Amino acid sequence: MTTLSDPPRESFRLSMLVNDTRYRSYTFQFIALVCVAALFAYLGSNLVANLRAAGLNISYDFLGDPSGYDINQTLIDYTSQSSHLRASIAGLLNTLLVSILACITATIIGVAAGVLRLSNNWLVSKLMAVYVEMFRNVPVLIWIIIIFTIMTAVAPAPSAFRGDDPDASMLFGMFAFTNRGVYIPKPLFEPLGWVVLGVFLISIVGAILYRRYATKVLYDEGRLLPTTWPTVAIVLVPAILAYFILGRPIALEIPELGGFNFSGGITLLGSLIALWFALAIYTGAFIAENVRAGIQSVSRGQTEAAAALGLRPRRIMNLVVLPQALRVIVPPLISHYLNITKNSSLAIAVGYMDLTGTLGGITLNQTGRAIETILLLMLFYLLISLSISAIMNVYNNAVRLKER
Amino acid sequence: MSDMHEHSVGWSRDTLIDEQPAPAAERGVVRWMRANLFSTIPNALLTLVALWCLYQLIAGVLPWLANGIWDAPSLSACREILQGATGGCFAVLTERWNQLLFGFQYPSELYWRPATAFILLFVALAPVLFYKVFPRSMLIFTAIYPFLAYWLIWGGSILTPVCAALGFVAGYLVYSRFITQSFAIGFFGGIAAALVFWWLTGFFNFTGILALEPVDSRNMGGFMLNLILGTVCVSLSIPIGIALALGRQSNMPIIKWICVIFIEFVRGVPLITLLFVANVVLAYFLPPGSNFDLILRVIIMITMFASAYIAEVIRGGLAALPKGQYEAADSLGLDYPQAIRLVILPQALKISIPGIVNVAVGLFKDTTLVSIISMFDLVGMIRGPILASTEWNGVYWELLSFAALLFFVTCYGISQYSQWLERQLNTDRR
Amino acid sequence: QTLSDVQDRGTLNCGVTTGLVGFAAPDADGEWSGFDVAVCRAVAAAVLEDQNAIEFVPTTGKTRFTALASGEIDMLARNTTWTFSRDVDLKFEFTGINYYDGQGFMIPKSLGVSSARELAGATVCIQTGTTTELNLADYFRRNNMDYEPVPIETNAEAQQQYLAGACDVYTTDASGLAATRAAFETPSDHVILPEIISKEPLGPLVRHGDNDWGDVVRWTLNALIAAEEYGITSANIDELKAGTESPEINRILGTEGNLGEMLGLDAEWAYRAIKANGNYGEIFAKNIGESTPIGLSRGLNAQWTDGGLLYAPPFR
Amino acid sequence: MADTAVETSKPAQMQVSDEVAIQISNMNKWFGTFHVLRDIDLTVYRGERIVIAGPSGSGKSTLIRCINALEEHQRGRIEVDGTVLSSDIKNIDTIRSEVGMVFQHFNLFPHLTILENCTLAPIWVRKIPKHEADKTAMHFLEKVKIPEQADKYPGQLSGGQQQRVAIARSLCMRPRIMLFDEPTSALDPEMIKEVLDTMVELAEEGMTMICVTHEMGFARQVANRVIFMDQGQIVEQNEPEEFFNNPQNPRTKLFLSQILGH
Amino acid sequence: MADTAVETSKPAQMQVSDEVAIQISNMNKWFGTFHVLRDIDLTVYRGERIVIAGPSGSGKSTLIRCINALEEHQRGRIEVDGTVLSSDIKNIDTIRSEVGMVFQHFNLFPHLTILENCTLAPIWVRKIPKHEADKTAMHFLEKVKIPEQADKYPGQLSGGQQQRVAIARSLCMRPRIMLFDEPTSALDPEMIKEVLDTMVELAEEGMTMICVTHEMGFARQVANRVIFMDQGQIVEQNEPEEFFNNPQNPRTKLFLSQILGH
Ligand SMILES: Nc1ncnc2c1ncn2[C@@H]1O[C@H](COP(=O)(O)OP(=O)(O)OP(=O)(O)O)[C@@H](O)[C@H]1O
Ligand SMILES: Nc1ncnc2c1ncn2[C@@H]1O[C@H](COP(=O)(O)OP(=O)(O)OP(=O)(O)O)[C@@H](O)[C@H]1O
Ligand SMILES: [Mg+2]
Ligand SMILES: [Mg+2]
Repeated sequence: MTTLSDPPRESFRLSMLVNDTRYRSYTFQFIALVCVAALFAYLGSNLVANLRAAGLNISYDFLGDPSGYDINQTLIDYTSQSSHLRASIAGLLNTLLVSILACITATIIGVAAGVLRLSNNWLVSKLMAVYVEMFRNVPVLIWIIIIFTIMTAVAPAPSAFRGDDPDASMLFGMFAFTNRGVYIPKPLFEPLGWVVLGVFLISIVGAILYRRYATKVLYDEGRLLPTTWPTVAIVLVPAILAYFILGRPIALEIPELGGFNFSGGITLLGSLIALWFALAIYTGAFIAENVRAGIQSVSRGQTEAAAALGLRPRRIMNLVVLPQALRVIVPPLISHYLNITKNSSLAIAVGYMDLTGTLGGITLNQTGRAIETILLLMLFYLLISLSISAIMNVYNNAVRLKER
Repeated sequence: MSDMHEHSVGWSRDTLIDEQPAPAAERGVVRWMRANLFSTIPNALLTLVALWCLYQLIAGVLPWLANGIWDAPSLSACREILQGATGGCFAVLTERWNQLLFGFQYPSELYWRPATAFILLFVALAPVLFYKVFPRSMLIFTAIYPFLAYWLIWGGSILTPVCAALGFVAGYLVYSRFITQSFAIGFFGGIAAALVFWWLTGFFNFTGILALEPVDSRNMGGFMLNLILGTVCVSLSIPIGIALALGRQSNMPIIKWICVIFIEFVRGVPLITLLFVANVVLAYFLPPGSNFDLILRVIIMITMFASAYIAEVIRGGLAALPKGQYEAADSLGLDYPQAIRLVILPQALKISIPGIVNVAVGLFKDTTLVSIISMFDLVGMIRGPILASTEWNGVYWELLSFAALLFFVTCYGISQYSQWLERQLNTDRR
Repeated sequence: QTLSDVQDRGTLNCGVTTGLVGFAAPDADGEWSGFDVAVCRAVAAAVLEDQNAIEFVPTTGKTRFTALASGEIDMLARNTTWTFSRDVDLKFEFTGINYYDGQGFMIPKSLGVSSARELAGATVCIQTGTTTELNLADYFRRNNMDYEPVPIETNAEAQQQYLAGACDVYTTDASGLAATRAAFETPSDHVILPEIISKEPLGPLVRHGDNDWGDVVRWTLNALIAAEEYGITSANIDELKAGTESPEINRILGTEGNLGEMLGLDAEWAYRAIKANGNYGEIFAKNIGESTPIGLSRGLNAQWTDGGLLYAPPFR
Repeated sequence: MADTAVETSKPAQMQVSDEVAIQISNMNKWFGTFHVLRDIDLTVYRGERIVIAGPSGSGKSTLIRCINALEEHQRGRIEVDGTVLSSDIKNIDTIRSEVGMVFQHFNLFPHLTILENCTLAPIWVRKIPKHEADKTAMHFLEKVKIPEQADKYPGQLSGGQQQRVAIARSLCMRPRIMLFDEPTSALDPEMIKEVLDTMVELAEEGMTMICVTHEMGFARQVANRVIFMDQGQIVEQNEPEEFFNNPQNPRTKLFLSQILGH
Repeated sequence: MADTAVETSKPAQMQVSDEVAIQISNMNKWFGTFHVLRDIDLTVYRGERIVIAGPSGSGKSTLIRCINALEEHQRGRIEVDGTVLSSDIKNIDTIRSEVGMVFQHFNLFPHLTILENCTLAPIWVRKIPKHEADKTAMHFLEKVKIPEQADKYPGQLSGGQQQRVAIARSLCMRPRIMLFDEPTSALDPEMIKEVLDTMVELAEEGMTMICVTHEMGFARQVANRVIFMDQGQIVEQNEPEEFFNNPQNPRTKLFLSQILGH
């Protein structure tokens, strides 16, 4: 390459910082960086000045101190002597618990409502439209409070179960719906009980394998094996057999009315239920819209073509419509899951001890370390959100690969 | 036609068959019912279940509504009037109507001011929302509205908002004087001019000149607070959102990453944590001795929150524009600010409007979260002072349904508008 | 320098609770009143010569300390317990005690419980954001009992939960229990158990390191207490102002000595503070005393001369 | 458009038997109160190639959609291959597996490969083992001349190729009757020919076909009867030559002048 | 396609001066590691009309986009009208206002009326008062024969009209050189002629033009040089007659046989 024809290497002039495309982007980035740095420096210096004026410091030492308060529902061992960090983790797990429960329920509600909204039953589809519009357009906080109020003000208090002629009675003698929560029987496993559980889990795997096998048989031999009943049978029969053969090793601990309260069994707190259902129903309305849009995005021609090929409606749904609709439905679905997780922070309105209730609530109150706790709180939520988005990206990429 | 089984023979119809009415089973209520309610057995069952649900709902709600008491001083008085019958105690709404709408601290003799501001809001929004129907000249009022509304709601001398507005005008004049030369000169010159103007007017003392009685922002409450937060934050967040979206699209990595981190951070945390920041942390980051009141800090945080979401919507709009638009602008010699301002943004914003409206609705609903940080918005009023008062302790349903209804009407209205707009834009685009 | 800030501003920013009948609650017109509010008003009257020149800033358990630390409020007159760590670690200054309280339990009569020792297994509603949770956890642990805490953000909601039977017991400061019970439709259906499980000295607090301002608040409170001791009431104060035999009263009311000047105020500061809502006894009686629905007896909060703990240091 | 199809003389082996393939008598259909099909009488013999023409909205699509029960008719009788169409789901299934249909917009399944598109119905409806279904599918894909695209997805093919896949997909069910609803009207001109060629080939093999189309060249070459519909009724039918050269009904004349005019 | 342009003899006033309009020497460009343009040397004199042809992906578009700095080149020198293209923003601006460009997909601004499309750049870049800019714009719109559409929006115009507006829009900046990147390839056949006519007219007025196109009729009629590119290099250049009748390079021959063949 002869250098002759190249533009002469000009010596660097200051004006080139603004005028030369090669440098001007550096100039702007530098300015932006300086601005941001200045902003942070300004905020930081204010912080330092304010803290010094108030004689405070920033320190996370308090996380190791005993928290001193109790939490009514924890998934891990926790007492009032555990550290604040452990309290936060208990809260985090509670956040995850209610989010997962709400995600599952919201999906079920949303899919049902979305499908029903497309049903050719006028009444049902109109009812679902009302449901969707009603829940979408009212703040979730109001729904949480309303459902919590239903829980506390409408359901009977445990004392109503007392006496010879109680005002309320347990469902099947096992389930108690009270305004403190729902009490359900808890399975007690003897050692052999775990075997039964194992058998049950294996049967589920077996059922899945069976369905795979059925498809394979269809593909290989052209025989269509029945699937519905065999699946039910495979899942249930071995477990039931094992249960009786091993001498009924699983007992149920049925909740009983004790001094003040039901004891035994599993307790689902009223606040958990309220938050769970409010989030599920509220988000379900949004999901319903997505499901509807997804199914509608599969053109009528697809269904007709499949019908013209002789496929039955259920198969059309499974083989043609759903695979296509899912691609449209899943990405917004996941962002709704994200919203559920974020909205679960409203637990504070009903006293459910999630992350915001423990770390951002009582710990903050007790230690007065506002900056530290809130930073940590945001960090936790950010972590959850980022992991969910990461999953979303993986899924999107997987689907996109299949498409082309 | 069975006579034509010799199919090589041509055949032609002489007289056309007239349209005939559909068979009875195909017409009227019966057919409609059969097709829409009872087409199959499961469908019929579904209908019955739906009818049953509907009946239960109506049977539950109707007497409550119909027997409602609209005039009583307290819950116990209500119960006395009802004598054990089902019925709502809507008296709480009539009794505390003003508190629900304006909060309990806004001076009652001044209610007309926010009310006027509220009505004028529609006048101001009309030319924006229905830009085809209303003359463009009405946009002048839209531009004046924020200052007018500020004056009406917060009171004080009219010169304060007038000066603020004049500052903008000064800035704009400088901007439009220099914009043809260079965007940077125009933009920063405009800002500088406005700042200088405000700084100068800061030396005057306006108290008492054409003044309305001032009201502190601490005293805002009720549904008014939701509306103020909603409108203010959404309008402030649009320009910020645009800047963030442009930044995120930029090919300068540092600027891009600054925007990405900001957007993803804000979108990754719940609004409530940002409100906590406003409530308990932000004060530490402000210069010592400065005194931002809570409403202002909340506005800052909600605006940040909304702008991240709006930035994502606008980014979608920008991405939807074909690259050719940028290239055409470039090849005509427009520089970057000009291309963005004259070519790209007008189109991108138009595409983004429905998305922005959706964000706005979501945000408006989220303004109720301020009740958690002890601000007395509509929900805060209900949860706090009203339910805590001796007279109305226990009237949940009436109050909560009222709040739900109020939000429903507003949000449903806005989202219907957005859908209408979306259809409008779709047909526009041919 | 807070003093001069307040004087320049012309209003006092006083942090109060978001609503606890008798202590601080807005009435239907948005006018704040209550026992804590009266302290704010006394300070405002002393400093600004106008007991209404106050901005009341409602705070929750979570926000109160930040609000004070960041200067959003000048003083916090909210049922805040004086504890070591709050005083030392969080860098606040408690300027005295206006109410000697202790945590107690309230329970429906129908449950037939007469002692807190019988509460094993109970569901307990707590208003979060105070020392209540810690006391409760300690108490039950000490007595080896189980319980289920139901944390609730505001008093109004706690009340709602308790009344609906979602919890068996409601616990908070005894004064708060009384105030809450007073708001019930049939207060007599509920009993406050005799056990008091903690010491809860409540008092106004200010920021650390601003001793001038701290002195103003402290001595305003002391003036109210002393006024009761010396029999200065809002009724006779104008009379006494004309001059009395008692040098102490004269010094308080500014007719003698220059106490006001030492505080950086004028001579009539205490006169105005007392005039605003009366002396401590009057304030107590008007807001939470036995004649009010809340019906608290003086108990520990009686003057030392009456066997209580109130004891104002001498004004000299 | 009219001359894109290959203009050769009619293939020799196109013979019409006396066996009835489809018999429609006195069929009426309403959409709500709108009378779309009025007193349709039509007998199609095995091996016949029928072209249906007519102005837009005249009910052509509705008619052929009634034949494989994609639309319900309200009055009259449709008999396909000896099976009377009733609301019995078994009958509908029988008929649908006898009758293939090709749509204007291809309606391929975008989430399946070409091969999977072709084998889906044979496997799930006819219960043919996959490897056999694959073989059949490849056979028909070869017939429509795109065996090499078997593993691509529909979105990667041109319109003409997609339509040919759609034809192959129908053929994989080995139908005795094929219905075409304007199979070329969504295609670019270059692609029309390749699709028509495929259809001509099919006709030459003696497939019974009913085809809604405005490709008059195709009609001339392949059809042994052209049916003209207007306002939901069959207005005229005739052999193609007669139909084009000597239309009887004024409406037919008008229509032909429009369609051949440009 | 090749014969849509008007086939008349070359206009008399098409003269080429000796002044150099564009000088490209030894220019190279990479996209990442892909070497798109290799050692391009090209001198265009004032008044010349150059047609660039070549297979898809040969770098034709990239070449002319380099000329007005829509793409950056990495090595070599481009001089337009005496200004050397460097990364200095002033130079780029000068060159862009000297050089007009017309794209394949018109790229009109859909939110502005035709008139506003044409006046936007003059007002904001050239700082011409609006009324004057309007006048100029109407002048050029008349020239491309659509003054009556001035107040419509681009979406309301046909493709050919839109492309003519795009030409007018470029002309309003009074460029001394015009670049065309396949201006007719997105148009329906009927509309190609109207656009080519406009371009011919422009050529007749002596505008320096570089035009990427496959319209060989146009090339024959208007161009005084045809350049053939392949694989990022200029493979052959010649006068149109020579180029078409007597191509030297085997690749050119292949290309011409393909493009003229159908
Ligand atoms: N699902 C439906 N509901 C109501 N009316 C319908 C429906 N489908 C078709 N129609 C009406 O029935 C009439 C006949 O429709 P059809 O599609 O059979 O016409 P066509 O002859 O195929 O027209 P084209 O050439 O446009 O396809 C039209 O007027 C149409 O509007
Ligand atoms: N922005 C880009 N980034 C990477 N590669 C590019 C880019 N633009 C074009 N290319 C590649 O550079 C080569 C030349 O592209 P160019 O558009 O100049 O070809 P062309 O001759 O104009 O072809 P066509 O006739 O299809 O327009 C092509 O292989 C193309 O894939
Ligand atoms: Mg049709
Ligand atoms: Mg190109």
